[in-house]
Amino acid sequence: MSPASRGASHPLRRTVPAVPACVAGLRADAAGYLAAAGAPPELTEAVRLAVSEAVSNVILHAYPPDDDPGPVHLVVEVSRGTVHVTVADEGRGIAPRFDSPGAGLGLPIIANVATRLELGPAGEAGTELRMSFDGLAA
Amino acid sequence: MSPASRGASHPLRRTVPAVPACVAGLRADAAGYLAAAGAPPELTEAVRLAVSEAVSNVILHAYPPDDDPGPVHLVVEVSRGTVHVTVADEGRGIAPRFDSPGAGLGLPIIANVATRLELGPAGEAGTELRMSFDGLAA
Amino acid sequence: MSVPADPQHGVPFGVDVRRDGPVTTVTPEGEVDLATAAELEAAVGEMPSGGRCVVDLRRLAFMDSAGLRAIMRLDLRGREEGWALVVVPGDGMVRRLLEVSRVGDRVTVVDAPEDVE
Amino acid sequence: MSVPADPQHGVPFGVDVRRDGPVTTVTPEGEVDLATAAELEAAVGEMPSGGRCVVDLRRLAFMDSAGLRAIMRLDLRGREEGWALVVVPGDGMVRRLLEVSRVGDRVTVVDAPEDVE
Ligand SMILES: Nc1ncnc2c1ncn2[C@@H]1O[C@H](COP(=O)(O)OP(=O)(O)O)[C@@H](O)[C@H]1O
Ligand SMILES: Nc1ncnc2c1ncn2[C@@H]1O[C@H](COP(=O)(O)OP(=O)(O)O)[C@@H](O)[C@H]1O
Repeated sequence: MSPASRGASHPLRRTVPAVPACVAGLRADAAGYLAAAGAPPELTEAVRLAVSEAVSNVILHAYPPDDDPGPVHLVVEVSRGTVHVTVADEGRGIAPRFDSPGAGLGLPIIANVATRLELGPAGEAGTELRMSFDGLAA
Repeated sequence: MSPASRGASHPLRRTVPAVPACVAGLRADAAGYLAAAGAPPELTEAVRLAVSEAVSNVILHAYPPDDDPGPVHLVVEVSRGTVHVTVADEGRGIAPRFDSPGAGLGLPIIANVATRLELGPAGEAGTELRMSFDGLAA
Repeated sequence: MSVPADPQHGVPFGVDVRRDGPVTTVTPEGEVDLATAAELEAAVGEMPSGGRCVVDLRRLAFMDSAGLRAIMRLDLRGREEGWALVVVPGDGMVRRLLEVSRVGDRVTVVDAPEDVE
Repeated sequence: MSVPADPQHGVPFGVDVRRDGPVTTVTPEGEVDLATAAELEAAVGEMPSGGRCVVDLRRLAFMDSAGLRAIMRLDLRGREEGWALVVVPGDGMVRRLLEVSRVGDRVTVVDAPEDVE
Protein backbone atom coordinates (compact mmCIF):
# COMPACT_ATOMS: atom_id res chain seq x y z
CA MET A 1 0.00 0.00 0.00
CA SER A 2 1.46 3.32 -1.03
CA PRO A 3 1.60 6.23 1.42
CA ALA A 4 -0.95 8.01 -0.76
CA SER A 5 -3.55 5.28 -0.57
CA ARG A 6 -2.93 4.89 3.16
CA GLY A 7 -3.57 8.61 3.56
CA ALA A 8 -6.84 8.17 1.67
CA SER A 9 -8.23 5.51 3.98
CA HIS A 10 -9.61 8.06 6.43
CA PRO A 11 -12.58 9.94 5.02
CA LEU A 12 -12.41 13.71 4.70
CA ARG A 13 -15.16 15.30 6.80
CA ARG A 14 -16.11 18.96 6.91
CA THR A 15 -19.09 20.81 8.36
CA VAL A 16 -19.33 24.57 7.81
CA PRO A 17 -22.08 27.21 7.63
CA ALA A 18 -23.63 27.27 4.14
CA VAL A 19 -22.52 30.67 2.84
CA PRO A 20 -21.04 31.53 -0.59
CA ALA A 21 -17.55 32.01 0.85
CA CYS A 22 -17.41 28.34 1.92
CA VAL A 23 -17.60 26.86 -1.60
CA ALA A 24 -13.97 27.49 -2.58
CA GLY A 25 -12.59 25.97 0.62
CA LEU A 26 -14.71 22.82 0.43
CA ARG A 27 -13.88 22.07 -3.21
CA ALA A 28 -10.19 22.77 -2.51
CA ASP A 29 -10.26 20.38 0.47
CA ALA A 30 -11.88 17.69 -1.69
CA ALA A 31 -9.34 18.23 -4.48
CA GLY A 32 -6.40 18.22 -2.05
CA TYR A 33 -7.62 14.98 -0.48
CA LEU A 34 -7.91 13.29 -3.88
CA ALA A 35 -4.54 14.57 -5.06
CA ALA A 36 -3.02 13.04 -1.92
CA ALA A 37 -4.83 9.79 -2.75
CA GLY A 38 -3.13 9.74 -6.15
CA ALA A 39 -6.22 10.53 -8.22
CA PRO A 40 -5.62 11.47 -11.87
CA PRO A 41 -6.28 15.14 -12.74
CA GLU A 42 -9.53 14.50 -14.71
CA LEU A 43 -11.02 12.71 -11.71
CA THR A 44 -9.97 15.46 -9.31
CA GLU A 45 -11.43 18.04 -11.69
CA ALA A 46 -14.75 16.18 -11.88
CA VAL A 47 -14.99 16.03 -8.09
CA ARG A 48 -14.05 19.71 -7.71
CA LEU A 49 -16.86 20.73 -10.06
CA ALA A 50 -19.42 18.37 -8.48
CA VAL A 51 -18.60 19.50 -4.93
CA SER A 52 -18.86 23.13 -6.02
CA GLU A 53 -22.30 22.57 -7.57
CA ALA A 54 -23.63 20.48 -4.70
CA VAL A 55 -22.48 22.93 -2.02
CA SER A 56 -23.84 25.87 -4.05
CA ASN A 57 -27.22 24.11 -4.19
CA VAL A 58 -27.28 23.86 -0.41
CA ILE A 59 -26.46 27.57 -0.10
CA LEU A 60 -29.05 28.60 -2.69
CA HIS A 61 -31.89 26.23 -1.95
CA ALA A 62 -31.71 24.35 1.36
CA TYR A 63 -32.45 27.11 3.88
CA PRO A 64 -35.01 29.93 3.77
CA PRO A 65 -33.15 33.01 2.44
CA ASP A 66 -33.82 35.20 5.46
CA ASP A 67 -32.72 32.74 8.12
CA ASP A 68 -29.24 32.33 9.54
CA PRO A 69 -27.40 29.88 7.30
CA GLY A 70 -27.61 26.25 8.37
CA PRO A 71 -24.76 23.75 8.03
CA VAL A 72 -23.43 21.98 4.95
CA HIS A 73 -21.73 18.63 5.49
CA LEU A 74 -19.10 17.22 3.12
CA VAL A 75 -17.64 13.71 3.22
CA VAL A 76 -15.12 12.39 0.67
CA GLU A 77 -13.82 8.85 0.79
CA VAL A 78 -12.10 6.43 -1.47
CA SER A 79 -12.89 2.75 -1.67
CA ARG A 80 -11.83 0.14 -4.22
CA GLY A 81 -11.12 2.50 -7.10
CA THR A 82 -14.20 4.65 -6.55
CA VAL A 83 -14.46 8.09 -4.97
CA HIS A 84 -17.59 8.60 -2.86
CA VAL A 85 -18.67 12.15 -2.11
CA THR A 86 -21.61 13.09 0.09
CA VAL A 87 -22.98 16.63 0.45
CA ALA A 88 -25.79 16.95 2.97
CA ASP A 89 -27.81 19.69 4.60
CA GLU A 90 -30.46 20.01 7.30
CA GLY A 91 -32.76 22.17 5.19
CA ARG A 92 -36.23 22.05 3.68
CA GLY A 93 -35.73 19.19 1.20
CA ILE A 94 -35.79 19.21 -2.58
CA ALA A 95 -38.69 20.83 -4.34
CA PRO A 96 -39.05 22.16 -7.88
CA ARG A 97 -39.08 25.94 -7.75
CA PHE A 98 -39.99 28.32 -10.52
CA ASP A 99 -38.40 31.20 -8.66
CA SER A 100 -35.13 29.25 -8.51
CA PRO A 101 -32.11 31.57 -8.49
CA GLY A 102 -30.28 28.88 -10.46
CA ALA A 103 -31.27 27.75 -13.91
CA GLY A 104 -31.57 24.03 -13.41
CA LEU A 105 -27.89 23.52 -14.19
CA GLY A 106 -26.47 22.13 -10.95
CA LEU A 107 -27.94 18.63 -10.87
CA PRO A 108 -27.38 17.92 -14.59
CA ILE A 109 -23.76 19.10 -14.30
CA ILE A 110 -23.24 16.72 -11.40
CA ALA A 111 -24.96 13.88 -13.28
CA ASN A 112 -22.68 14.64 -16.21
CA VAL A 113 -19.35 14.49 -14.35
CA ALA A 114 -20.18 11.81 -11.75
CA THR A 115 -20.58 8.14 -12.58
CA ARG A 116 -23.64 7.92 -10.35
CA LEU A 117 -25.75 10.33 -8.30
CA GLU A 118 -28.17 9.54 -5.50
CA LEU A 119 -30.55 11.97 -3.89
CA GLY A 120 -32.56 11.31 -0.79
CA PRO A 121 -33.60 12.59 2.61
CA ALA A 122 -30.90 13.30 5.22
CA GLY A 123 -31.76 12.28 8.77
CA GLU A 124 -34.67 14.20 10.27
CA ALA A 125 -34.67 17.06 7.80
CA GLY A 126 -32.75 18.01 4.73
CA THR A 127 -31.22 16.49 1.67
CA GLU A 128 -28.34 14.13 1.10
CA LEU A 129 -26.66 13.99 -2.29
CA ARG A 130 -24.29 11.08 -2.80
CA MET A 131 -22.05 11.03 -5.83
CA SER A 132 -19.64 8.36 -6.94
CA PHE A 133 -16.79 8.66 -9.41
CA ASP A 134 -15.01 5.71 -10.98
CA GLY A 135 -11.51 6.00 -12.33
CA LEU A 136 -9.18 5.78 -9.36
CA ALA A 137 -6.56 3.09 -9.75
CA ALA A 138 -7.30 0.72 -6.84
CA MET B 1 -50.47 -13.57 0.84
CA SER B 2 -53.34 -11.64 -0.71
CA PRO B 3 -54.12 -12.00 -4.43
CA ALA B 4 -53.09 -8.38 -4.87
CA SER B 5 -49.61 -8.83 -3.44
CA ARG B 6 -49.21 -12.06 -5.37
CA GLY B 7 -50.07 -10.16 -8.54
CA ALA B 8 -47.39 -7.60 -7.66
CA SER B 9 -44.55 -10.11 -7.42
CA HIS B 10 -43.91 -9.99 -11.15
CA PRO B 11 -42.36 -6.71 -12.24
CA LEU B 12 -44.17 -4.58 -14.80
CA ARG B 13 -41.97 -4.13 -17.89
CA ARG B 14 -42.66 -1.89 -20.86
CA THR B 15 -40.50 -0.77 -23.77
CA VAL B 16 -41.99 1.71 -26.25
CA PRO B 17 -40.73 4.41 -28.66
CA ALA B 18 -40.09 7.66 -26.79
CA VAL B 19 -42.79 9.93 -28.26
CA PRO B 20 -45.15 12.29 -26.39
CA ALA B 21 -48.13 10.02 -26.95
CA CYS B 22 -46.49 7.24 -24.88
CA VAL B 23 -46.41 9.15 -21.57
CA ALA B 24 -50.09 8.67 -20.66
CA GLY B 25 -50.01 4.92 -21.31
CA LEU B 26 -46.84 4.32 -19.29
CA ARG B 27 -48.02 6.25 -16.24
CA ALA B 28 -51.43 4.54 -16.44
CA ASP B 29 -49.75 1.14 -16.60
CA ALA B 30 -47.61 2.00 -13.55
CA ALA B 31 -50.65 3.28 -11.64
CA GLY B 32 -52.74 0.25 -12.58
CA TYR B 33 -49.96 -2.10 -11.44
CA LEU B 34 -49.70 -0.35 -8.08
CA ALA B 35 -53.46 -0.23 -7.58
CA ALA B 36 -53.50 -4.00 -8.14
CA ALA B 37 -50.70 -4.31 -5.58
CA GLY B 38 -52.88 -2.54 -3.02
CA ALA B 39 -50.91 0.73 -2.92
CA PRO B 40 -52.60 3.64 -1.17
CA PRO B 41 -53.74 6.49 -3.47
CA GLU B 42 -51.00 8.98 -2.38
CA LEU B 43 -48.31 6.46 -3.29
CA THR B 44 -49.92 5.67 -6.64
CA GLU B 45 -50.21 9.40 -7.33
CA ALA B 46 -46.54 9.99 -6.52
CA VAL B 47 -45.48 7.19 -8.88
CA ARG B 48 -47.78 8.46 -11.65
CA LEU B 49 -46.21 11.89 -11.48
CA ALA B 50 -42.63 10.58 -11.27
CA VAL B 51 -43.12 8.19 -14.21
CA SER B 52 -44.64 11.00 -16.25
CA GLU B 53 -41.68 13.31 -15.56
CA ALA B 54 -39.04 10.66 -16.11
CA VAL B 55 -40.53 9.47 -19.40
CA SER B 56 -40.98 13.09 -20.56
CA ASN B 57 -37.29 13.69 -19.87
CA VAL B 58 -36.37 10.78 -22.11
CA ILE B 59 -38.59 12.15 -24.89
CA LEU B 60 -37.27 15.71 -24.52
CA HIS B 61 -33.59 15.10 -23.83
CA ALA B 62 -32.29 11.60 -24.52
CA TYR B 63 -32.29 11.51 -28.31
CA PRO B 64 -31.24 14.12 -30.86
CA PRO B 65 -34.44 15.94 -31.91
CA ASP B 66 -34.15 15.14 -35.61
CA ASP B 67 -33.54 11.40 -35.26
CA ASP B 68 -36.16 8.68 -35.14
CA PRO B 69 -37.21 8.29 -31.51
CA GLY B 70 -35.27 5.68 -29.54
CA PRO B 71 -36.81 3.42 -26.90
CA VAL B 72 -37.87 4.20 -23.34
CA HIS B 73 -37.84 1.34 -20.86
CA LEU B 74 -40.05 1.24 -17.77
CA VAL B 75 -39.84 -1.28 -14.93
CA VAL B 76 -42.03 -1.14 -11.81
CA GLU B 77 -41.66 -3.62 -8.98
CA VAL B 78 -42.61 -3.93 -5.38
CA SER B 79 -40.41 -5.38 -2.70
CA ARG B 80 -40.78 -5.30 1.07
CA GLY B 81 -42.99 -2.24 1.31
CA THR B 82 -41.07 -0.22 -1.26
CA VAL B 83 -41.95 0.51 -4.87
CA HIS B 84 -38.97 0.54 -7.23
CA VAL B 85 -39.37 2.29 -10.57
CA THR B 86 -36.72 2.40 -13.29
CA VAL B 87 -36.94 4.55 -16.40
CA ALA B 88 -34.07 4.04 -18.83
CA ASP B 89 -33.11 5.13 -22.32
CA GLU B 90 -30.35 4.41 -24.85
CA GLY B 91 -29.65 8.06 -25.55
CA ARG B 92 -26.85 10.57 -25.22
CA GLY B 93 -26.60 10.70 -21.42
CA ILE B 94 -27.33 13.55 -19.03
CA ALA B 95 -25.81 16.93 -19.71
CA PRO B 96 -26.76 20.39 -18.48
CA ARG B 97 -28.32 22.28 -21.37
CA PHE B 98 -29.07 25.95 -21.55
CA ASP B 99 -31.30 25.43 -24.54
CA SER B 100 -33.33 22.92 -22.54
CA PRO B 101 -36.96 22.83 -23.67
CA GLY B 102 -37.86 22.13 -20.03
CA ALA B 103 -37.23 24.49 -17.19
CA GLY B 104 -35.29 22.30 -14.80
CA LEU B 105 -38.50 21.06 -13.16
CA GLY B 106 -38.51 17.35 -13.92
CA LEU B 107 -35.71 16.07 -11.69
CA PRO B 108 -36.68 18.22 -8.67
CA ILE B 109 -40.32 17.09 -8.96
CA ILE B 110 -39.16 13.47 -8.97
CA ALA B 111 -36.83 14.12 -6.00
CA ASN B 112 -39.77 15.72 -4.22
CA VAL B 113 -42.26 12.87 -4.62
CA ALA B 114 -39.87 9.89 -4.47
CA THR B 115 -38.13 8.76 -1.30
CA ARG B 116 -34.88 8.28 -3.19
CA LEU B 117 -33.62 8.92 -6.73
CA GLU B 118 -30.57 7.46 -8.42
CA LEU B 119 -29.17 8.53 -11.75
CA GLY B 120 -26.46 6.74 -13.65
CA PRO B 121 -25.42 5.33 -16.99
CA ALA B 122 -27.55 2.62 -18.62
CA GLY B 123 -25.65 -0.19 -20.30
CA GLU B 124 -23.59 0.91 -23.30
CA ALA B 125 -25.28 4.26 -23.83
CA GLY B 126 -28.00 6.23 -22.18
CA THR B 127 -29.34 7.06 -18.78
CA GLU B 128 -31.00 5.03 -16.08
CA LEU B 129 -33.13 6.76 -13.47
CA ARG B 130 -34.10 4.62 -10.51
CA MET B 131 -36.66 5.88 -8.06
CA SER B 132 -37.91 4.30 -4.87
CA PHE B 133 -41.07 5.07 -2.93
CA ASP B 134 -41.71 3.95 0.62
CA GLY B 135 -45.19 3.62 2.00
CA LEU B 136 -46.55 0.32 0.71
CA ALA B 137 -47.81 -1.94 3.48
CA ALA B 138 -45.53 -5.01 3.25
CA MET C 1 -57.24 13.95 -7.41
CA SER C 2 -60.09 12.31 -9.22
CA VAL C 3 -58.55 9.08 -10.44
CA PRO C 4 -60.59 7.53 -13.24
CA ALA C 5 -62.05 4.16 -12.25
CA ASP C 6 -59.78 2.42 -14.71
CA PRO C 7 -56.57 4.43 -15.16
CA GLN C 8 -55.88 2.69 -18.46
CA HIS C 9 -58.96 4.32 -19.93
CA GLY C 10 -59.07 7.84 -18.52
CA VAL C 11 -61.21 10.61 -19.96
CA PRO C 12 -59.68 11.68 -23.31
CA PHE C 13 -58.13 15.15 -23.25
CA GLY C 14 -60.29 18.05 -24.31
CA VAL C 15 -60.64 21.76 -23.59
CA ASP C 16 -63.88 23.68 -23.20
CA VAL C 17 -63.52 27.40 -24.03
CA ARG C 18 -66.15 30.03 -23.19
CA ARG C 19 -65.73 33.68 -24.13
CA ASP C 20 -67.94 36.17 -22.30
CA GLY C 21 -66.89 39.75 -23.05
CA PRO C 22 -63.51 40.38 -21.45
CA VAL C 23 -63.56 37.03 -19.61
CA THR C 24 -62.46 33.78 -21.23
CA THR C 25 -62.88 30.58 -19.26
CA VAL C 26 -60.79 27.60 -20.30
CA THR C 27 -61.66 24.24 -18.78
CA PRO C 28 -59.46 21.28 -19.73
CA GLU C 29 -60.53 17.75 -18.97
CA GLY C 30 -58.43 14.58 -18.82
CA GLU C 31 -54.66 14.66 -18.32
CA VAL C 32 -52.17 17.45 -19.08
CA ASP C 33 -48.70 16.23 -20.06
CA LEU C 34 -46.13 16.59 -22.83
CA ALA C 35 -48.69 15.40 -25.39
CA THR C 36 -51.56 17.72 -24.42
CA ALA C 37 -50.09 20.85 -22.75
CA ALA C 38 -49.72 22.72 -26.05
CA GLU C 39 -53.43 22.23 -26.72
CA LEU C 40 -54.31 23.74 -23.34
CA GLU C 41 -52.04 26.71 -24.02
CA ALA C 42 -53.40 27.27 -27.53
CA ALA C 43 -57.03 27.09 -26.32
CA VAL C 44 -56.66 30.52 -24.66
CA GLY C 45 -56.42 32.17 -28.08
CA GLU C 46 -56.53 35.94 -28.61
CA MET C 47 -57.17 37.84 -25.38
CA PRO C 48 -58.30 41.50 -25.18
CA SER C 49 -56.03 43.85 -23.25
CA GLY C 50 -57.59 44.38 -19.81
CA GLY C 51 -59.34 41.01 -20.05
CA ARG C 52 -59.20 38.02 -17.79
CA CYS C 53 -58.50 34.39 -18.55
CA VAL C 54 -59.73 31.86 -16.01
CA VAL C 55 -58.10 28.44 -16.35
CA ASP C 56 -60.25 25.98 -14.44
CA LEU C 57 -58.19 22.87 -13.71
CA ARG C 58 -60.69 21.19 -11.40
CA ARG C 59 -61.76 18.56 -13.93
CA LEU C 60 -58.23 17.35 -14.62
CA ALA C 61 -57.34 13.84 -13.55
CA PHE C 62 -53.59 14.55 -13.87
CA MET C 63 -51.07 17.31 -14.61
CA ASP C 64 -47.28 17.28 -14.65
CA SER C 65 -44.53 19.86 -15.29
CA ALA C 66 -45.65 20.28 -18.90
CA GLY C 67 -48.84 21.81 -17.48
CA LEU C 68 -46.87 24.02 -15.07
CA ARG C 69 -44.81 25.32 -17.97
CA ALA C 70 -47.95 26.02 -20.00
CA ILE C 71 -49.39 28.01 -17.08
CA MET C 72 -46.16 29.96 -16.61
CA ARG C 73 -46.07 30.80 -20.32
CA LEU C 74 -49.70 31.94 -20.24
CA ASP C 75 -48.92 34.08 -17.17
CA LEU C 76 -46.02 35.69 -19.04
CA ARG C 77 -48.18 36.29 -22.11
CA GLY C 78 -50.85 37.90 -19.93
CA ARG C 79 -48.30 40.22 -18.33
CA GLU C 80 -46.93 41.21 -21.73
CA GLU C 81 -50.34 41.67 -23.38
CA GLY C 82 -52.05 43.26 -20.40
CA TRP C 83 -54.62 40.66 -19.37
CA ALA C 84 -54.91 38.70 -16.12
CA LEU C 85 -54.49 34.96 -15.72
CA VAL C 86 -56.46 33.29 -12.93
CA VAL C 87 -56.02 29.61 -12.09
CA VAL C 88 -58.56 27.39 -10.32
CA PRO C 89 -56.59 24.32 -9.19
CA GLY C 90 -59.18 22.43 -7.13
CA ASP C 91 -57.92 20.59 -4.09
CA GLY C 92 -56.13 17.57 -5.49
CA MET C 93 -52.76 16.84 -7.07
CA VAL C 94 -52.90 19.91 -9.32
CA ARG C 95 -53.02 22.20 -6.29
CA ARG C 96 -50.18 20.33 -4.60
CA LEU C 97 -48.06 20.63 -7.75
CA LEU C 98 -48.73 24.39 -7.96
CA GLU C 99 -47.84 24.79 -4.30
CA VAL C 100 -44.68 22.70 -4.22
CA SER C 101 -43.30 24.41 -7.33
CA ARG C 102 -44.35 27.84 -6.03
CA VAL C 103 -46.09 28.52 -9.33
CA GLY C 104 -49.02 29.27 -7.04
CA ASP C 105 -47.06 32.21 -5.59
CA ARG C 106 -46.57 33.74 -9.01
CA VAL C 107 -50.00 33.32 -10.61
CA THR C 108 -53.37 34.26 -9.14
CA VAL C 109 -55.03 31.20 -7.64
CA VAL C 110 -58.70 31.08 -6.56
CA ASP C 111 -60.99 28.35 -5.24
CA ALA C 112 -63.76 28.87 -7.80
CA PRO C 113 -64.18 30.95 -10.99
CA GLU C 114 -66.79 33.10 -9.16
CA ASP C 115 -64.15 34.13 -6.61
CA VAL C 116 -62.38 36.55 -8.94
CA GLU C 117 -62.54 40.14 -7.65
CA MET D 1 -7.18 23.54 -16.52
CA SER D 2 -4.34 25.23 -14.70
CA VAL D 3 -4.62 23.80 -11.20
CA PRO D 4 -2.74 25.94 -8.69
CA ALA D 5 0.20 24.08 -7.14
CA ASP D 6 -1.57 23.98 -3.80
CA PRO D 7 -5.34 23.92 -4.33
CA GLN D 8 -5.91 25.17 -0.77
CA HIS D 9 -4.20 28.42 -1.67
CA GLY D 10 -5.27 29.27 -5.20
CA VAL D 11 -4.82 32.70 -6.76
CA PRO D 12 -7.30 35.09 -5.09
CA PHE D 13 -10.14 36.18 -7.37
CA GLY D 14 -9.68 39.42 -9.28
CA VAL D 15 -10.78 40.97 -12.56
CA ASP D 16 -8.64 43.05 -14.89
CA VAL D 17 -10.70 45.46 -17.05
CA ARG D 18 -9.32 47.34 -20.05
CA ARG D 19 -11.40 49.77 -22.08
CA ASP D 20 -10.13 50.65 -25.54
CA GLY D 21 -12.73 52.64 -27.49
CA PRO D 22 -15.65 50.37 -28.30
CA VAL D 23 -13.81 47.28 -27.00
CA THR D 24 -13.77 46.30 -23.33
CA THR D 25 -11.62 43.33 -22.33
CA VAL D 26 -12.43 41.67 -19.02
CA THR D 27 -9.93 39.14 -17.68
CA PRO D 28 -10.82 37.36 -14.45
CA GLU D 29 -8.22 35.41 -12.51
CA GLY D 30 -8.71 32.75 -9.83
CA GLU D 31 -11.99 30.82 -9.46
CA VAL D 32 -15.52 31.80 -10.53
CA ASP D 33 -18.26 30.41 -8.29
CA LEU D 34 -21.25 31.57 -6.26
CA ALA D 35 -19.02 33.92 -4.26
CA THR D 36 -17.28 35.62 -7.18
CA ALA D 37 -19.54 35.40 -10.27
CA ALA D 38 -21.33 38.68 -9.47
CA GLU D 39 -17.98 40.48 -9.43
CA LEU D 40 -17.16 39.13 -12.89
CA GLU D 41 -20.54 40.23 -14.20
CA ALA D 42 -20.31 43.69 -12.64
CA ALA D 43 -16.80 44.26 -14.01
CA VAL D 44 -18.22 44.66 -17.53
CA GLY D 45 -19.82 47.96 -16.51
CA GLU D 46 -21.42 50.37 -18.99
CA MET D 47 -21.01 49.27 -22.59
CA PRO D 48 -21.49 51.49 -25.64
CA SER D 49 -24.09 50.35 -28.16
CA GLY D 50 -22.25 48.75 -31.09
CA GLY D 51 -19.34 47.90 -28.79
CA ARG D 52 -17.72 44.59 -28.02
CA CYS D 53 -16.96 42.97 -24.69
CA VAL D 54 -14.28 40.27 -24.70
CA VAL D 55 -14.36 38.05 -21.62
CA ASP D 56 -11.03 36.24 -21.45
CA LEU D 57 -11.39 33.20 -19.20
CA ARG D 58 -7.97 31.68 -19.94
CA ARG D 59 -6.45 32.62 -16.60
CA LEU D 60 -9.20 31.00 -14.55
CA ALA D 61 -8.30 27.99 -12.44
CA PHE D 62 -11.95 27.03 -12.02
CA MET D 63 -15.49 27.94 -13.06
CA ASP D 64 -18.85 26.35 -12.25
CA SER D 65 -22.50 27.00 -13.18
CA ALA D 66 -22.42 30.37 -11.40
CA GLY D 67 -19.96 31.47 -14.09
CA LEU D 68 -22.13 30.02 -16.86
CA ARG D 69 -25.10 31.96 -15.54
CA ALA D 70 -23.05 35.18 -15.41
CA ILE D 71 -22.01 34.66 -19.05
CA MET D 72 -25.58 33.97 -20.13
CA ARG D 73 -26.78 37.11 -18.35
CA LEU D 74 -24.06 39.19 -20.01
CA ASP D 75 -25.01 37.73 -23.38
CA LEU D 76 -28.63 38.72 -22.77
CA ARG D 77 -27.59 42.23 -21.69
CA GLY D 78 -25.49 42.58 -24.83
CA ARG D 79 -28.38 41.54 -27.06
CA GLU D 80 -30.71 43.99 -25.32
CA GLU D 81 -28.23 46.90 -25.30
CA GLY D 82 -26.78 46.26 -28.74
CA TRP D 83 -23.21 45.21 -28.02
CA ALA D 84 -21.45 41.90 -28.71
CA LEU D 85 -20.17 39.46 -26.11
CA VAL D 86 -17.15 37.36 -27.06
CA VAL D 87 -15.81 34.63 -24.78
CA VAL D 88 -12.27 33.23 -24.79
CA PRO D 89 -12.48 29.95 -22.85
CA GLY D 90 -8.97 28.55 -23.29
CA ASP D 91 -8.67 24.78 -23.63
CA GLY D 92 -9.26 23.48 -20.11
CA MET D 93 -12.25 22.85 -17.89
CA VAL D 94 -13.90 26.17 -18.76
CA ARG D 95 -14.15 25.17 -22.41
CA ARG D 96 -15.49 21.74 -21.53
CA LEU D 97 -18.15 23.33 -19.31
CA LEU D 98 -19.18 25.73 -22.08
CA GLU D 99 -19.38 22.86 -24.53
CA VAL D 100 -21.27 20.37 -22.39
CA SER D 101 -23.86 22.99 -21.38
CA ARG D 102 -24.12 24.27 -24.98
CA VAL D 103 -23.55 27.80 -23.73
CA GLY D 104 -20.80 27.74 -26.33
CA ASP D 105 -23.47 27.38 -29.05
CA ARG D 106 -25.26 30.50 -27.89
CA VAL D 107 -22.39 32.92 -27.25
CA THR D 108 -19.51 33.77 -29.58
CA VAL D 109 -16.44 31.75 -28.61
CA VAL D 110 -12.93 32.44 -29.95
CA ASP D 111 -9.47 30.99 -29.24
CA ALA D 112 -7.77 34.34 -28.56
CA PRO D 113 -8.94 37.96 -28.15
CA GLU D 114 -7.17 38.85 -31.44
CA ASP D 115 -9.39 36.38 -33.30
CA VAL D 116 -12.46 38.61 -33.25
CA GLU D 117 -13.57 39.55 -36.77
N1 LIG E 1 -29.97 20.99 -1.19
C1 LIG E 1 -31.17 21.37 -1.70
N2 LIG E 1 -32.19 21.69 -0.87
C2 LIG E 1 -33.40 22.06 -1.36
N3 LIG E 1 -33.69 22.14 -2.68
C3 LIG E 1 -32.72 21.84 -3.56
C4 LIG E 1 -31.41 21.44 -3.13
N4 LIG E 1 -30.67 21.20 -4.24
C5 LIG E 1 -31.46 21.43 -5.30
N5 LIG E 1 -32.70 21.83 -4.92
C6 LIG E 1 -33.86 22.14 -5.79
O1 LIG E 1 -33.66 21.49 -7.03
C7 LIG E 1 -33.72 22.43 -8.10
C8 LIG E 1 -32.76 22.02 -9.21
O2 LIG E 1 -31.43 22.08 -8.77
P1 LIG E 1 -30.27 22.37 -9.81
O3 LIG E 1 -30.40 21.42 -10.96
O4 LIG E 1 -29.00 22.34 -9.11
O5 LIG E 1 -30.67 23.79 -10.35
P2 LIG E 1 -30.06 25.24 -10.12
O6 LIG E 1 -28.93 25.35 -11.12
O7 LIG E 1 -31.27 26.06 -10.47
O8 LIG E 1 -29.60 25.37 -8.73
C9 LIG E 1 -33.41 23.77 -7.47
O9 LIG E 1 -34.01 24.83 -8.18
C10 LIG E 1 -34.01 23.62 -6.09
O10 LIG E 1 -35.38 23.94 -6.11
N1 LIG F 1 -32.92 11.00 -20.02
C1 LIG F 1 -32.13 12.07 -20.22
N2 LIG F 1 -31.18 12.06 -21.20
C2 LIG F 1 -30.37 13.12 -21.43
N3 LIG F 1 -30.43 14.29 -20.69
C3 LIG F 1 -31.35 14.37 -19.71
C4 LIG F 1 -32.24 13.28 -19.41
N4 LIG F 1 -33.02 13.67 -18.36
C5 LIG F 1 -32.64 14.93 -18.03
N5 LIG F 1 -31.63 15.36 -18.83
C6 LIG F 1 -30.93 16.66 -18.73
O1 LIG F 1 -31.09 17.16 -17.42
C7 LIG F 1 -31.67 18.47 -17.45
C8 LIG F 1 -32.55 18.69 -16.25
O2 LIG F 1 -33.64 17.81 -16.29
P1 LIG F 1 -34.99 18.26 -15.59
O3 LIG F 1 -34.74 18.66 -14.19
O4 LIG F 1 -35.98 17.17 -15.77
O5 LIG F 1 -35.39 19.56 -16.39
P2 LIG F 1 -36.49 19.89 -17.49
O6 LIG F 1 -37.73 20.21 -16.70
O7 LIG F 1 -35.84 21.07 -18.13
O8 LIG F 1 -36.65 18.71 -18.38
C9 LIG F 1 -32.36 18.57 -18.80
O9 LIG F 1 -32.42 19.90 -19.25
C10 LIG F 1 -31.48 17.71 -19.69
O10 LIG F 1 -30.40 18.48 -20.18
